[in-house]
Amino acid sequence: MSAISALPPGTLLIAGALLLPLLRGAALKAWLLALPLLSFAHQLQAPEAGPPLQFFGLELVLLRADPLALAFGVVFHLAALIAALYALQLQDRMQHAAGLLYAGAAIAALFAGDLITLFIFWEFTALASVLLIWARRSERARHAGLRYLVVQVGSGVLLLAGAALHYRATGSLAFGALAPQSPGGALILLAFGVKAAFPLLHNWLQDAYPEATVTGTVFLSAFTTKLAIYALARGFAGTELLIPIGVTMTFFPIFYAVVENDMRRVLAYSLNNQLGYMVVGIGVGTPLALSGTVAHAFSHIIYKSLLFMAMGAVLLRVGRIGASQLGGLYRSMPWTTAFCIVGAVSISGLPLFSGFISKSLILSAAAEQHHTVAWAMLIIASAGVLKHSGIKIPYFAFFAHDSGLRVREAPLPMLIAMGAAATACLVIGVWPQLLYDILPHPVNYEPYTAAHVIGQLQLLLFAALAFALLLRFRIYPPELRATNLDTDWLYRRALPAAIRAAARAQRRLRAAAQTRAARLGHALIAWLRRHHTPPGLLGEPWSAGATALWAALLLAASLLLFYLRTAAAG
Amino acid sequence: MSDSDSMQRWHLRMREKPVLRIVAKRFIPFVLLFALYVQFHGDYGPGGGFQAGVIFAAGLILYAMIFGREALEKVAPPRAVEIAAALGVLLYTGVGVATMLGGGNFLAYGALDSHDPMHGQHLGILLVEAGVGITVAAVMTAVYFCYAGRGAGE
Amino acid sequence: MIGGGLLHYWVVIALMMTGLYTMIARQNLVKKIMGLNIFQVSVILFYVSLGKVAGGTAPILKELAPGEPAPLYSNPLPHVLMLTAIVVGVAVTALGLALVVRIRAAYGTVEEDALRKLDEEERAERSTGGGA
Amino acid sequence: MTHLPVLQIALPLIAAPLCVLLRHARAVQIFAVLVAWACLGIALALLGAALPGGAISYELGGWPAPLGIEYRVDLANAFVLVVVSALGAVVLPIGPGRRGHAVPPRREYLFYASFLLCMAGLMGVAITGDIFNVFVFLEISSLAAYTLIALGRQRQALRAAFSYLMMGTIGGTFVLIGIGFLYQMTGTLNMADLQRLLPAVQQSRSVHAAFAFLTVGIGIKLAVFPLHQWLPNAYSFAPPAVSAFLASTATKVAYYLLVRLAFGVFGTAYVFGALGLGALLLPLALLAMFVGALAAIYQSDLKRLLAYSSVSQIGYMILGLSFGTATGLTGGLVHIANHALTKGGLFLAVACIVAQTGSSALSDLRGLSRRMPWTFAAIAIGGLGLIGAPGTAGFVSKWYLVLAALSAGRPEVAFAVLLSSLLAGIYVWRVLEAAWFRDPVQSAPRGEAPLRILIPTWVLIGASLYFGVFTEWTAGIAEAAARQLLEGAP
Repeated sequence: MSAISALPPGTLLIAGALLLPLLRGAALKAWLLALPLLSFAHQLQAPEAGPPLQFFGLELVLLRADPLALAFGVVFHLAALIAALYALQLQDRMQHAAGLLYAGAAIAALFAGDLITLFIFWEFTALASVLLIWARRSERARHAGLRYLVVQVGSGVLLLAGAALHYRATGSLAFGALAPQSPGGALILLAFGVKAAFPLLHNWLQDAYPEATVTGTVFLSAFTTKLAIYALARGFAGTELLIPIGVTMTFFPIFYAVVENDMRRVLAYSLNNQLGYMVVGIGVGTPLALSGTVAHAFSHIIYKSLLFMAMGAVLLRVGRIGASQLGGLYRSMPWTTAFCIVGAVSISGLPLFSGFISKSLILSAAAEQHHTVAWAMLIIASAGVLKHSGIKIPYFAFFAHDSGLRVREAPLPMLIAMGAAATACLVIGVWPQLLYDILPHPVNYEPYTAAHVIGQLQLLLFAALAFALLLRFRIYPPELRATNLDTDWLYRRALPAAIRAAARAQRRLRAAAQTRAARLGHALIAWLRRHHTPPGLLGEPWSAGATALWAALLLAASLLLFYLRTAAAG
Repeated sequence: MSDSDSMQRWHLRMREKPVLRIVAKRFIPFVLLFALYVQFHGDYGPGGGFQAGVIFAAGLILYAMIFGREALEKVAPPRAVEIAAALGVLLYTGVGVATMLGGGNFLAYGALDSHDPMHGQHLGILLVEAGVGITVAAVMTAVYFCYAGRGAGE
Repeated sequence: MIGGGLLHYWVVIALMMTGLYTMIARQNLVKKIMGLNIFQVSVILFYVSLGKVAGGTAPILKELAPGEPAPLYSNPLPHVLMLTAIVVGVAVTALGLALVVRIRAAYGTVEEDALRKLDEEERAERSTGGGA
Repeated sequence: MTHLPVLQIALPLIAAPLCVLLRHARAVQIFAVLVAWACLGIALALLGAALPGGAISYELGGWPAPLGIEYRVDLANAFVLVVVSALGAVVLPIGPGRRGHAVPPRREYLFYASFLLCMAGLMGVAITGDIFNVFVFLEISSLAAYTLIALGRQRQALRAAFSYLMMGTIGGTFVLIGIGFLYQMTGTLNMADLQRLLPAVQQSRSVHAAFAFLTVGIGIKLAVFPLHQWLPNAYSFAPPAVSAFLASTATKVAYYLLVRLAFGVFGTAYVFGALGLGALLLPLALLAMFVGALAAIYQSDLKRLLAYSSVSQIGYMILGLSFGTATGLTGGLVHIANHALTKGGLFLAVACIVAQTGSSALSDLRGLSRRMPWTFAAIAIGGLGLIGAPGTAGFVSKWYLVLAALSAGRPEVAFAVLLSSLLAGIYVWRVLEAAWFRDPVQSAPRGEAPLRILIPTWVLIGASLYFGVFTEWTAGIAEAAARQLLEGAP
């Protein structure tokens, strides 16, 4: 027992996943559900710190269970349980294994006390999670997965390089607060930033998540980026640079989310936007802000999983997920509709639902620290959230025009999983203290003051009104490249045209850049391929004579080098 | 197979050259004897196993060229040649092992005779050179078999 | 003196370049082996010339008359070393020729460009055969 | 026991002719395997004796050192001896392979004899303290290696062996010339003696030339880019056991030799300070890393892919050497062991596949992981090792290389190391993708490879995992050996 408690939580999931090939039928299902619970029990009895481990001269701390890690651990376990439940009816053992491995690695990464251990599990999550994309077994998924893997492994490479630099500079590998100014710290920040989908580093997210399997996306949405948020919170709390980055993150995806047709891609954009709040929270860095970040990560994992689950259920039953191809599904999938609406109102921050609780924490923390501009921007952005996630998702999927689709309701395990997530959203929203109790810093915050509630409701009402008006005047058909219009009427009147133009220009620019880069990349790859495939110069051994010639040339080169060096020295 | 044909024709033609046959027959014993001289003179002057082995093999190969490969195979069966090569190496390394058993370092010939190291030196160098000679002669003959025998089995 | 007393170096270098050139330029595998041989011989000459001591005699011990000065010997060590190198050379040549013989049996040619073409054809055949 | 150093070499040398005398295939196999295991035992005992830090010297024929031939064991070469004999001990039991092979059973004894000779030659290069002896052993091992490669099943094996013979002999002859120059300048062949005498004459052009010839000559044996051309064909057409053994030892011994000469004979200050060898090796190493990995990506045959990956991995080792620092050298030396285990295991896994399917083409691997789960698990782990994923031995080496690059003030080189491991990820992925995600071909084999091959495979792969975590015996020794070499301890 003591040996197990010295291991970080999550390793149990990894080990358990390796047993999967031996099980089948009911035992398999039971094991899938039992594992997250067992692992959670493991976390509960974890000591504060495990014994250090000697690893070729470096001291590694596999287990460091402080409140921050524990808080994330709770929500990761909850997400793993819900996702496992959601995936229960699946016949694909590889996906089960990959999901559990992925969750296990992500949880274990939370408890890493040093950068090397963090790196190991960091890469492990990348490797395990890509299987969830590849498991869809389509050509598109294969390519998206490969791009995803390259980015994820690349972030790991940056992390390792940063760790090495950091080790050189400080002689310590401990994973604590890092200095973003030092070269090592900057590289590590960049590595975290890639994984947290910072603006301009974010493309992999929208690229890969919609290509994953129905259940795979649920896992993906829970762990990868939140692990990065955790790492940022641990290493770079209070870094002011993160505030503008976070604000940008909350804003720019809104434009894309509004114009996007693929519902799961809309959610991927909104995921990005939600991460922005957390990044701002980390940037503010006060105990309240950090608690808000953790709380927001907590509630976000649950409602975003819920939304992905609902969309996954739609995809499973309908086989399509474009907004223009759906509609009127509330008749045939009433439960899914209901749960989806719960998720939507949570993400929009309606009082009595989880998003309201956690977002308010971050906003208050920003206000307390007098980051007024950021505060205002976040408020505006949250109205945008309502439009693209809170209304667009349920409206176009389940209502709008009746597409005539008549399908069966989602399978029971999926419904149970969604129900559990929806309940969690509601419970947290009604009894916020339950959430506040597990936060790393004690929180004395009362979200349900009249001012808060009324302010938020006003905001939401205006946003809803705007959406209705737009629909009424047919400015908001799903296939139209629409702009984001916010509650602020000045904003709405003065800038729409500019924004529309900007969005279009940016899209065109991006497309052009992409094709140019793609053409360049293709040319480069073709060149490499030509020279490295067997008939090419470097892909096929030359004759013995050619090597003799090279040997002679190399000899001449080295003689010349040595002669010049010594002549210069003499 | 054309190679083996031309080989046979070569031997047939050799049959018709009595001068070569007679001279070779008289000459070869002296070649072999000279090989032995070089072998054992190596103890005192220029000479030794390498040279002796090559000369010995040259004698054998000359014999095969005049009288045919089959004739040489009767004298020195390929299997025996192979064993001789192995035994030669074993003789060399065996001396090394013997010196170690005698308490000296590997190939420290002095250890071969506990009473008179000088005598041991002589014995050691003699045996080692004999091993080298046997190996070289056998290997050169084997190389000849390898090329000359080509086509016979195909 | 021709070559400023470095004549043996020039001979060695000329032989070495001849050998290397033969290996690089000739397509015939047997000729390549010959080039290799010339190359090795040049090194043997190089070593042998190292051992020569000007005015030295053959390094054979002889009984000295009382009062007779010990004669100046050439260094025998390089010669001994070359004995080993010659053995190595013979082994390499024998093995190389044996390989040539078997290549001839397997391919029917000993010209390198022809061999290369045969191999490429075989691979092309295999890859189309494997794709079908 | 005092005679261990010479027994290390003499045992396989005596055993090889005994194999010829024994002839009977089964008896020879058992005998040869026992000899190989005994060699491993001796090597381990030597390593144990060298651990305290001194050097064990053994004078052949009882002649004192500068005159006679000396065998000299210190940490660096004891380490190499263990790697070589361990690989031999694990790989030899597999034998020349049964399926449609060029070796008829009645000639199998020649395979074992050649294999033992090759082992003896490689270990001889490592153990001897006499530089001419190095040449002799180098040629013994090379001649045996040419023979072994020519035993391959396809006719291309003959061509590969011939090319290797040509290039290997050029390399060997270059080494011989270099030795000649050294002897000319110092009058000694003993390496310790050379180290003592060289500083006095090191400004002479003959010594520069000696070092240039030695570097290029060894470079051919080591397959430094662009002298690696013999390697891909030789490794891909040789019998599987031979590929596994040569890929994991032959180039490593050449690497050791280069290290020994650069640090132990010529001296760090001369080689890296005066001559600037690093400036020559660094670009070659980087080119090797990328060209090898890229070429591996586009290969259509698994053995060739692994062979090109070897080119790339050799680049890492050269890179470690090119810094001329203790950390870099540690990285290079530890990669000797780590890459030997990983690549040996991978080539043995290929032997498993070939034993079952008769082919190692990537297109024939489709869906095989379902039929041969153990084999492909080994390939997956080995592949991760090539990438340098943490938890595998490959990571340990890369860590040291990255550290060395950073401490040498070359972060861009560190980045290149990491980038090329991304390329490794791509070629490894190609293999795994074919085996896991494609549907099996009709003629897929019935099941897992025979244990005779599978067990050695897993011994090596398991060891590579073990040494990925517990590095006392690899990185620990490599570090001490590097320090010993750099301090120029006599």
